[in-house]
Amino acid sequence: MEINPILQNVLAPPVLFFLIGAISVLFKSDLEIPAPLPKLFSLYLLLAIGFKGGIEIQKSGFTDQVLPTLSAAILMSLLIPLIGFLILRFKFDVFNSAAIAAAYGSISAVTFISAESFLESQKIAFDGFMVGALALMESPAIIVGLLLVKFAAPKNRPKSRKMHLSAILHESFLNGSVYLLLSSLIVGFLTASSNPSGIAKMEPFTGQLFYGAECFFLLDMGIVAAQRLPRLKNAGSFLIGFAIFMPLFNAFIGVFVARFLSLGPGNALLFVVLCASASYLAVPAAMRMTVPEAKSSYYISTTLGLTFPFNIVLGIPIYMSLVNTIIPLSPS
Amino acid sequence: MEINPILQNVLAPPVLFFLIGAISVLFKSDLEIPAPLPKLFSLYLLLAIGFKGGIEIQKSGFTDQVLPTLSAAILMSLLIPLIGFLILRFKFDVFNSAAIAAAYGSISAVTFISAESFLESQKIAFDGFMVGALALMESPAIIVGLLLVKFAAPKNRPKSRKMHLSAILHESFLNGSVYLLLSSLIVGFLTASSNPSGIAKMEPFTGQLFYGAECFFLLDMGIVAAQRLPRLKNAGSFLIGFAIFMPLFNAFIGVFVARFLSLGPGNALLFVVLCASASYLAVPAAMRMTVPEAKSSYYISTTLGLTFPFNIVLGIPIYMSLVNTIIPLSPS
Amino acid sequence: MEINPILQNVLAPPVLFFLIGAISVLFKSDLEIPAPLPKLFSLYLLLAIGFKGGIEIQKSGFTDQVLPTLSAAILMSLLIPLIGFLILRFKFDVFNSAAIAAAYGSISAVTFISAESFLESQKIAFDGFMVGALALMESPAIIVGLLLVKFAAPKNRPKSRKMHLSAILHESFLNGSVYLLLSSLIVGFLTASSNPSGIAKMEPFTGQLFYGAECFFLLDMGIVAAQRLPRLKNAGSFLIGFAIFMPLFNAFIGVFVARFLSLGPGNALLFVVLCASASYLAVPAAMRMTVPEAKSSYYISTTLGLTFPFNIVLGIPIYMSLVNTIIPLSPS
Amino acid sequence: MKRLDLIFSERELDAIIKTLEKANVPGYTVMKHATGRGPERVVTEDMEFTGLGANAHVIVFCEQELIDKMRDNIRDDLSYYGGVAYISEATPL
Amino acid sequence: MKRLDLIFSERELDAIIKTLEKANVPGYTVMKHATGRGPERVVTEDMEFTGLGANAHVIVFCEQELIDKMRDNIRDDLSYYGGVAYISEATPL
Amino acid sequence: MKRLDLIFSERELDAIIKTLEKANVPGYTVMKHATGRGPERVVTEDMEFTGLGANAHVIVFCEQELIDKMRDNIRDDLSYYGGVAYISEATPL
Ligand SMILES: Nc1ncnc2c1ncn2[C@@H]1O[C@H](COP(=O)(O)O)[C@@H](O)[C@H]1O
Ligand SMILES: Nc1ncnc2c1ncn2[C@@H]1O[C@H](COP(=O)(O)O)[C@@H](O)[C@H]1O
Ligand SMILES: Nc1ncnc2c1ncn2[C@@H]1O[C@H](COP(=O)(O)O)[C@@H](O)[C@H]1O
Ligand code: NA
Ligand code: NA
Ligand code: NA
Repeated sequence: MEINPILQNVLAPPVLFFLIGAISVLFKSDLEIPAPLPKLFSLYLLLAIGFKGGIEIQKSGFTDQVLPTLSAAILMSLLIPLIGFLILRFKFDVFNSAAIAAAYGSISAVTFISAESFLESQKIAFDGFMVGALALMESPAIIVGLLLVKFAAPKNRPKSRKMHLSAILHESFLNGSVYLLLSSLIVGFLTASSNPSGIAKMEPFTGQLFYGAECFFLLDMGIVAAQRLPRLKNAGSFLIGFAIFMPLFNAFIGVFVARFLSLGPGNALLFVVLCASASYLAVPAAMRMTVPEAKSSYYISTTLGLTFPFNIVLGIPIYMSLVNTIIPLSPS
Repeated sequence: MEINPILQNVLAPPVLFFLIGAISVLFKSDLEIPAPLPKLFSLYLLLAIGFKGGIEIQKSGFTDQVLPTLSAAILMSLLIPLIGFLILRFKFDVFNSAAIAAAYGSISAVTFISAESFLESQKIAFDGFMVGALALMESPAIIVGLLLVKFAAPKNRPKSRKMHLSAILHESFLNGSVYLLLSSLIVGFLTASSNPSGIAKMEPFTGQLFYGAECFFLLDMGIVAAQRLPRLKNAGSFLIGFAIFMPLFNAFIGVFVARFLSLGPGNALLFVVLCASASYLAVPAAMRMTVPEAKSSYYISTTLGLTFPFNIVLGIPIYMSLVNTIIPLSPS
Repeated sequence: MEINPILQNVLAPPVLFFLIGAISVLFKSDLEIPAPLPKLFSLYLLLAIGFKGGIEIQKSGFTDQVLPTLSAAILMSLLIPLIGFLILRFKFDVFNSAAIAAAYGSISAVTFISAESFLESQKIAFDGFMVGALALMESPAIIVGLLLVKFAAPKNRPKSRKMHLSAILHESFLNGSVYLLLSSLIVGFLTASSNPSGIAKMEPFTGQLFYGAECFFLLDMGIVAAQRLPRLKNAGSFLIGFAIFMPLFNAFIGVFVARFLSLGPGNALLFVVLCASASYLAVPAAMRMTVPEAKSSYYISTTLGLTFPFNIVLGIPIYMSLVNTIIPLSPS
Repeated sequence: MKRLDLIFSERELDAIIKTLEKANVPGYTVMKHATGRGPERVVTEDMEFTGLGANAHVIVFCEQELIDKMRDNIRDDLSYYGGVAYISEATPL
Repeated sequence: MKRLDLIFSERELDAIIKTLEKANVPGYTVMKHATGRGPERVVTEDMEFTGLGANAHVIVFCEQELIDKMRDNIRDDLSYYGGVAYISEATPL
Repeated sequence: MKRLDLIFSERELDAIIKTLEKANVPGYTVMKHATGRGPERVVTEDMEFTGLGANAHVIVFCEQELIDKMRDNIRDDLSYYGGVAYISEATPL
């Protein structure tokens, strides 16, 4: 693994702004992005990712690679929480294990777009349909997490919250961020199919503005992540280790699946990043409502305070070199 | 009336995002655009509409058509509330009748820009001075509404609020959204007259960004409209009928006025849409302050929960076919 | 001094929107840009100014003019508060004098970008490294102000706040707006050095959007300034005179320094504007925390209610003609 | 010492503050963006962009005499547009 | 007259309001975006964008009987997700 | 049970929360973006973008002993920058 790609990754504006945010907390600057401004950028990014992804999927059509890749993505988001759960059960109760595991089975959209920016800066091609994989990996992990709670939880759970399948599906697909991503994807698809002039008119908003808005949001994420980090001390070294080891482990499985699927290096990196990233939006929101027994500080501080920064700063170039090592340069 | 234009209208991103917002309420998703973010988009749209309109008016100059069209627009915004008032008095007291009637005499800027988007997608030309008509139709309807209250209200109104002409004019022209639209129009006009390079520098903000911001705002409008809809049940079927019938009736008068003015099909549609649309910004805000006896849920739920979605989704293509039927294809 | 440049300055969109905001308060319109939206634009402008400035500095490199100009800028921001302090002590106690003087030693980024817009409209060239001067003039004035308090304040100041050097440096460099400007400048510099493709991707956000966002922010500044103005009545005529006289005086010193540095007319105007402008962001925030004995209404109402509008509307063209008079047309 | 809680439409804020200032209250705190429902009207936050606005919640810690002085004016302010005003006991820390 | 203060996760707001409406309270006020710490959980505003949301603070001025009527339902609403409820005295102005 | 209301500049929030945590309060609620006027200073929301910030309103429900324990520290925190602190009675629902 060379040092160069890591440095190059760190020197991109989004990562630099993330670091600036984190450093401001370290130095006790009073820099603050007051609520609900971060929510504005978070909603914007989901809308733009979905919309552009929908267009790309419509454009590329359902090629040979699409279906196997999307199926594999769903499979990974079902499998990862199960593995995570088994590991976490060594130290945590059912509730916390299920909630944390679900977060790692799901994805982080901002990690995904950071990987896309990385690929662009490296001039490595990737396909638009990978956004479909992103969209499809959010819900299954939530479902697995909630099913784990339903079946593994102690029988004396308060009646009021005995989860019905309908409630599980509701939390999995109608959670605000999942819903916005999925429905924007559909809007993008429909626009590309029936109203191509709409694409050009949306482009300045969803396209040109995207990189800058990403930087602004990452500035805030840096602040939030650095504020979260100290809380990990209470979580113990097992969880801290998990927050670094689990992404690497998932990336490792992911890269072999990508090889099996014969993905090109760009798509392979995105696939690996989806496996390695953990959710701090949809899953925590869903878990907080449905599994209040789990400590939110566990599943948020790990994903946001450790796994997210690790992926953004070091993970992506590491996974890239992993991809380059494991996957033989395919002619695609 | 063909089905095609309706479908084509529905499949444009702004309308799709409106529907997504509405569906999220239906499905009880927790998607939310927290205050004051919708206000940001609302202020932005008014500023951009006004600014671009001012430029267009300066560019097109005061042609033969401008003065008659603007005069007719003002006339319609004086006439419609009077007709509405007479109809509403069958069921409502003076206060509610005047407030609701004023809303229907005034206009909805977002309905107007949806109509512009529709025309662009249909490649039908229209003139920039129509924004002048938009700007001029806001205040007269408020004035008529308040005068109706002043003269028709029972004599025992509390002294403190016996309205003076100055208060009526203040509410009509200095209401935040009226003021921002009018003054941005003046800024656009002055910029185009004396500082044309300023136009190019504003273009990315007021021009390129517009369509995307419109989509984002309509996403929120979809949420709000769908949250409002159930409250209409209490309003009774008379008011529900009024919320659909009145726009159609106003459109019908409007199309004949447009024919009389010999407007081309693009301008005619915009004129008809101004007549058919109802205000949910300026008028409700003014009425709430000056006619507290009127139930805000009446005049907001009808305009926002029913008339606005109707116009956005079905109304505009219906009015277009009305225009095409009634107005003989003029050579302009 | 001709009247034309003043009128031309006033007829630019940013100044017009500032006036619209101010007039809305005069006419008691209820136009409002609710918190935290102004903060969004304020953060955005600092980030974009810093980022673009960093790029420019990297591009232009450290030419002969850079070091002398930046040194002179720092010197001015040390000198001006000392002069201001001596003047203010005729009427005010140590605390208020130091706080107000610090504000006038520091700068206003929005006044600076208004001067840039003015130069662009007049097609007068200026250098990107002047943003470096902007960034470097914020902190020294705060330091001087706090040192003045430390050494000139009565000995019986409550112990808890006896200022240590570390606290002074913290307030001077880690204040939210100073920190964001400085660190964005570094991000811009690093991006330009090592990742030039990142510049193009940021351009729509930090470049194209800038002018419109400036207008929007100035609309709010107009509202705020006009709301502040009446409070100056309590401040007395001495302070009102100071708020107009001090910028002119500082501009006068500044223009001779600029002549001494052989700056071209564009850079000279920016240098003069930095000297003449007063801070309403970083300095007030720092003073409020460290010198609570000073009345915030004094140092905010003067800078924001009087000096800022004066500079934006009249000052910039006045300073331009001052530059043209004092500085012989250099061949640069 | 008393605590006075006033909740009313944000657009009445200027009038209420004028009343408070005229009575020379030692201070007051304003929290905007409150929403709620009263016996007659509904204000929902999701409508704030319309300019209908939300409610303001004003807290005043002051002596009973001041409250007596302001009572009629505040009632006047609130009687037309609605809003509520309640008094409770409070002790300075 | 009593004053009832309820503080709980924003996402429980609909449930609480339903409880209040069923009891026919004369009105209520909602302030969102509150943050805080309870005996078990932490909510910080800087996390609001995650959809975890913050707390809502609901104030109800009403008679004691109404509070007695709602007590069980509110306790139920709060028992599972956490949140606090306190009653104090209040006199209408 | 008591209810403690603290209103002070947002920038003092960290110090106050530290004081509360040290005293082991069972919980607290923070509402930011409050504005107001005290005997000496003015904070207006329209200035929030300047970083001058607004006030925070902190509510703590706890026992009288805890309040006694914190009294000096809180008074210290508030004495320099201003702010108010009031206690009232509260009963858990
Ligand atoms: N009983 C109550 N308890 C708490 N807040 C109330 C109550 N009644 C009214 N309010 C608040 O006062 C506002 C105005 O009420 P109204 O006077 O009915 O227009 C409402 O929107 C609520 O926020
Ligand atoms: N003793 C308390 N005083 C004030 N607010 C509290 C207290 N305990 C809890 N809260 C608030 O209630 C919310 C929910 O607390 P919990 O029930 O621990 O989840 C917290 O986030 C606080 O905002
Ligand atoms: N008597 C009071 N009643 C309510 N709030 C107050 C009162 N006095 C001060 N405040 C609040 O406390 C803040 C700080 O006041 P001060 O200590 O004067 O700086 C003010 O901005 C108000 O929000
Ligand atoms: Na994952
Ligand atoms: Na109309
Ligand atoms: Na200066």
